[in-house]
Amino acid sequence: MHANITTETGAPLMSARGITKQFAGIEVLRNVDLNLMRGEIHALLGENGAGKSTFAKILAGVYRPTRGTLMLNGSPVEVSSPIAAQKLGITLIHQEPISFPDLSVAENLVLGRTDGALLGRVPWAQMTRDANALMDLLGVRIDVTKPMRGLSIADQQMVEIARALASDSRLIIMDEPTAPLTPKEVETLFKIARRLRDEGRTIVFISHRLEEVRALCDRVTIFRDGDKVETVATDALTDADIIRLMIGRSLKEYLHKTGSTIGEVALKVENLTLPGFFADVSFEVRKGEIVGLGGLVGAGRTDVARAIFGVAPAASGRVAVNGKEVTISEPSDAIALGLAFVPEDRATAGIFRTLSVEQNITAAIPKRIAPNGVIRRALEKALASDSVKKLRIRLASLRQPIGELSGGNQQKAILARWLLTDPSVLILDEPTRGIDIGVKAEFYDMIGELAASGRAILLISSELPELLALCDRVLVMSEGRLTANLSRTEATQESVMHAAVPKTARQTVGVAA
Amino acid sequence: MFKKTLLAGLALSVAMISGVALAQDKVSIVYIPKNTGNPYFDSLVQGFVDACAELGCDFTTAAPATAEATSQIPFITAQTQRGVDVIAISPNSPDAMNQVLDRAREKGVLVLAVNGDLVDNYEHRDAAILPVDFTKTGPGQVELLGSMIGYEGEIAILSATTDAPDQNTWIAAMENSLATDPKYAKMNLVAKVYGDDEPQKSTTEAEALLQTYPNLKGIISPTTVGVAAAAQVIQSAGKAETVKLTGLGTPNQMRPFVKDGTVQAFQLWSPYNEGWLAAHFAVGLKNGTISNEVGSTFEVPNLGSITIGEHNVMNTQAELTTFDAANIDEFNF
Amino acid sequence: MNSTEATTTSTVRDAAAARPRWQVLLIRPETMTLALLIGAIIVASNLSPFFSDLGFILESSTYYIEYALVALVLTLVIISGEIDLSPAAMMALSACVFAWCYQAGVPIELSMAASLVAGILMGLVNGILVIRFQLPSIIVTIGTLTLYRGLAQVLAGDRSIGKFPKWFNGIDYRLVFDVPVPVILFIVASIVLALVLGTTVVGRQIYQIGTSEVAARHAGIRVRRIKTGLFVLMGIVSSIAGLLTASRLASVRYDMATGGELQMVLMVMLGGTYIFGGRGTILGTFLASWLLVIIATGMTVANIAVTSQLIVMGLLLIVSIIATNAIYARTQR
Amino acid sequence: MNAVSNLLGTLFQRREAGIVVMIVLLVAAVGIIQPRFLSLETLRIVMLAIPLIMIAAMGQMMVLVARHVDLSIGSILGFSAIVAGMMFRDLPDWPVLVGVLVAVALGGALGLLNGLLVTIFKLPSIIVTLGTLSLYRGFVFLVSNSRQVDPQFIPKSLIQMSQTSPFIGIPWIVIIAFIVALLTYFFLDHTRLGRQIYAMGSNPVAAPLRGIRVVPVTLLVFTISGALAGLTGVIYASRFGYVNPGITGVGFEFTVIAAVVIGGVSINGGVGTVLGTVLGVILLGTVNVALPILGVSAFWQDAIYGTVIIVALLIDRSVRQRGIKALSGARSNA
Repeated sequence: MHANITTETGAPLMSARGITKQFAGIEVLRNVDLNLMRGEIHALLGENGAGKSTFAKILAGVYRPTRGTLMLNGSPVEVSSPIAAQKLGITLIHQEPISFPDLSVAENLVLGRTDGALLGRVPWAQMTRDANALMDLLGVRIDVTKPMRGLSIADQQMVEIARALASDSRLIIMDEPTAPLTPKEVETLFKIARRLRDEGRTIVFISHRLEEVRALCDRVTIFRDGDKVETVATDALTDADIIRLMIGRSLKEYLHKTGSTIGEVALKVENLTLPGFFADVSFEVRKGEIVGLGGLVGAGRTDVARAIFGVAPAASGRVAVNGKEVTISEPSDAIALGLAFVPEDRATAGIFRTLSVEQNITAAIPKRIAPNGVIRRALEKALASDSVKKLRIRLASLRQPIGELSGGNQQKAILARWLLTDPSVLILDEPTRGIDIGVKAEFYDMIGELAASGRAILLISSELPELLALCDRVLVMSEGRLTANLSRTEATQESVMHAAVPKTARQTVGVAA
Repeated sequence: MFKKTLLAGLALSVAMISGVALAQDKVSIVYIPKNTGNPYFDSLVQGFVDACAELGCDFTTAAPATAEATSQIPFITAQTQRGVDVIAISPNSPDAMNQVLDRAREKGVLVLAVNGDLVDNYEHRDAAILPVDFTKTGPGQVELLGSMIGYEGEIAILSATTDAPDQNTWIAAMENSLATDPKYAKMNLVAKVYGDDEPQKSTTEAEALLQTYPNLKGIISPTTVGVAAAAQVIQSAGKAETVKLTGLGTPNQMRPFVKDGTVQAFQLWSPYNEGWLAAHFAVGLKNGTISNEVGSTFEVPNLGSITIGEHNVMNTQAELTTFDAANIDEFNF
Repeated sequence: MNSTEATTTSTVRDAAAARPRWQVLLIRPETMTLALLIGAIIVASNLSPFFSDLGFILESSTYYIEYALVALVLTLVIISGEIDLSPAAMMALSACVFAWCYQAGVPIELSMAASLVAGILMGLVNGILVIRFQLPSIIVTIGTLTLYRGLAQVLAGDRSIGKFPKWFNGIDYRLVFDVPVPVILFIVASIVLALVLGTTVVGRQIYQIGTSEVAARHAGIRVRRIKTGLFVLMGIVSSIAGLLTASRLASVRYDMATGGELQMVLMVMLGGTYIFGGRGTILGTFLASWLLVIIATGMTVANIAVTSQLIVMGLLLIVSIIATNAIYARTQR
Repeated sequence: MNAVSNLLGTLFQRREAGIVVMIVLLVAAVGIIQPRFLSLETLRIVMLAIPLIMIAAMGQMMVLVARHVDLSIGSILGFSAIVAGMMFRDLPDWPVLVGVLVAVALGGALGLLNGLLVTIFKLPSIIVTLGTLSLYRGFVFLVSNSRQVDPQFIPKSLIQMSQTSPFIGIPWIVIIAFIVALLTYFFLDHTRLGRQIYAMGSNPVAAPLRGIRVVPVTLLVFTISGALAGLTGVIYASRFGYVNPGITGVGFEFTVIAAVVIGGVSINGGVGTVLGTVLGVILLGTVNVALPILGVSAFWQDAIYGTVIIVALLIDRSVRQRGIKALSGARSNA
């Protein structure tokens, strides 16, 4: 551990003073003061939507703060655009690698560099040499003349990191860089990060994984709900402290599981395989049971759910619903069988943004609202307003476009849509992502009630506490395969993580964690 | 903003109206050419304009943007609605306008086909004004080319579209002359190709002719676009000495090629006289001085005596005019 | 960028207030179209004294109503988030199939059926390329528009095929309560499609697909089936429009309805259908069709040169998308 | 063995190689049926058939790479040609070069207008240019008063550009076309700005984050496309010797788009090479020349164009799919 900076001594590289950010009149960041010191690795922690990514984007010039100032080396600066940030020596490595898939790796590394005239010549040979040197430095074997399109997400992430290295920045912000990486790659990344720190550069590190933060970061700043809660040395806090600071109360307070009786097998999956995505996945979910599905991003969890629901059907394997073997080639088949699926990406796969809340709620029950093909408005309205009451969806009018609602209420409407189909099996993919803390608790209650009413629930979540608190059983996927089936008592942070990290590199976990 | 722009646009259009009300006492004539921007018809229109200035009739012209079969239909309806007395039209199709022309005639409009006829649909127009007796065009062209190549060698035809009625009449006559007249016994027609009256296609077809028939001595292109394209091809291939070209073209289009010797001579008639004759015929018919009977004759200034032939067809001239280096500068159309 | 949007909305504490009802009703693209229609009628009546004659307008409308009929279905296609630029070519090819069959001795009823089958097949080809092979519809249909038009040319050459039985010809001159049959057909189709789109589940699902195809699939809507169905429906309606045109002209040529796609897209855009899908109404397209009829007829009868017509059409298309975009951007928030 | 098959593999993955193979096969097939086809004269005809398409294709390619499309180039061509022709007619004492420059500048201006509509109002370029296709053609009729510029007014020096040759029989306009292609190649492949066009088309969302000024670059691309269409207009006057408002450039956009798409330029942006486009143009030009020599009716031309566009789309898609497969494969191996 090179914990060389635990207190703010000397002048900070970058200070934020009273940074506030509003989107369409809503504050997503409130009055944030923060100092980033030279030669430190500074973690930003917080739940989804807590404001850490927004803050990072303000530092990097992607957003401009509504109020507040940024000071670089003690003097106020305007970071008006990503280019301006680059000129000031600030680089942001985005959560999802932002690359140009049709251009070569080498080009992706230098593109957007501000030196040189627009009509100046592109030094192809020099560029390739430099790119190879960088790849060697990172210890990754990537053909830099090939287009980005063919690279894995992890490799793309490494190219992003290489770009930050190449740009010679003073402040490097990494927004969840490790999500798609193998432990071995994480280790390489950490080595490089430490070296950069030792050169006196500042690194801002955003991650959900506490163990990574502990292994790498000197100080942490915790965000909650748009506020900066605290900035302290990493060693000064226990995991429980951090979680408490992130969510505002301890886990136990808001995660509660009502007991339900577990019945017959509702969903049975055998040897499900989709080459390139997942292989040989078998499990079952019983009535009244909440089965969690954990693993790293890209482990294939969402792909399995999409395959079961018929969005992207599997190439081979069997699915049985309520004891009967079925073929599901389209979501409509799945719905007819009593399946429901709340997708991870609510904005694109869940809501019809510009259509009314009412239409959104009744989208999956055409036969009920229109028995002979013609929609019965009164019936539709009654069904929708009933759901709104039941799920306590906050809105101004049923005819309001759903896009005007908050994320939590949008998600409730989606859940309402599926409850109207009276499903026997519910697949929830990251149902609480990007949702207010308060509403989250409501969701946990609802999921519990749904199970208690005899429905089988498959819950995909990246938030370990959520899985551990809610589920009767936790399945874990890694690299497209099911690696664990843990009972409630067996499931712990450690056991789930152990099963989630790729086998090929398991021995290195100790170093990373 | 939307509304404003549109109203401005419409206001702009108001400024462009060419004539609001038509005087009742004068004969009003409208001429609908095949399409706008076709120089051939500019000269024809001029004939109408000059004749009407002299005869005291009202004249307007309106043309569609493209020479597509149906594009003239809305114009016929609109002109009928405007209450014109005479619609003179150079039809884009021999049959697509039958019904709308019938309707115009029911309303008392005199319908004249000018420069091209409604072949096999004669009953849908009152009379046709054609430049020459089309049966003479084919033999005339063969004779002209024959005289250039010494009545010997391979020749080819570059026409407009495969279905162009006038061109097909001429080509049939050409083939007939070549087959029957012993004078042309040594002239051998090796190919008939079609450039669709498009410069690009006509050019490629002409190039292919030179390429495929290395012994080619002459080309006849009885269409203005084709003959100009073929002239351009021969000029750029530098084959003016070996391959002779003739056909039907306008002097303005062919002038440079005649001047530089690429083309010795080509033929056409006077489109101006077609307009001139059409206007005189229409006014005379409306005034009752001319009767639209087959076989009847009447006098037209500058053209002399005109006889109404079979299918109520009349011609402006007996023979084609031949243009060469000596006389081409006397013409401007 | 979606992830940032999600974060933005996630922290919205309370739902924003809904927009007042009157504002929602008034600020609609269809309102603009109606205003323009009224404006156009006033301007056209002032432009030419011959314009304000309902019989004449109805007769003239038959020249555009075939496009308008197709534009109704195109509205559904565009609402569903796709586009089809090939209907004019489908009209031509299906009509050529009809005429070719008839000329080959097939009974006319069977020839008409063959034309419908051709329409279905062409629509299916478009649908398969777009849905099965996931190619962008705009470029696919540019390809098939060239292909279908080309096949029509191969089939019919550049001849015009006609001589259909008397009962088949002139559907535009058959009147029901003084209204030409094609216009009746258009009005009936408008009502039916408006009801389908506005009150049925399929109509609802077309909007949902256009708003978010991914979400629609997740909600169990049979996206592929509906979209393929819409493309096939385009083929069918194009074939019907082609037959109507054949009846009106009493003849068929390969270049029938050339450039019609621009007019159809213009009708849909002018009616306020959102080019990116998810919004639009049949009422809008209905009003816009009449707007176009009024503008085109008004300009033709006022003898305004085609030049200005091209400019007005081009401007209208651009201005209407800008206006529609602006209106939807306002209500989007 | 392995090295050879690898080499073959990469060769076949290159789109350009495929087009070369197609050209060779086509020439061989036509040559067998009609041996006269294999002659220097054919080469000259093919050469004359391509400059018009090639110059405009360079502009269209740039637009497609930037993930847009320009359907109005035929009308821009017509407008530039008619204005240049009218200058030649009405101002015969002015140098020819002035007319050429005016044509290029006007084309650029109309292209810029397309770009402004696309960027300011954030409209899809395909609809905007469908509108300006009609609008600009209206301008052509308007400025020319619907009158053709006759051959006698086209300067001899301009006509000779397509007839005389500076060396080994290659006409000037062919040389001009290849110079334009070469310049485009240097611009797109060897300048930072050129690479930014590829980047913008490859990922429009990421482009501004990487400091690419999307609006000016888009405007530039449309302006270049318009200017090249303008230059094509002058070449048209040179090649055909006259300018007609109703004919010049009508339907030209489909030919150009077909050539560019055959050349492997993706309509999804970001992909395409100048070499591929040049080969696509040559292939299309060869087909055009081969059809009449084979005696195939010109009626087939449009049907063949349409088929070729669709086949090119399908090939493009299968190449793309292979890329996705490679990606997912790499992911499970990681």
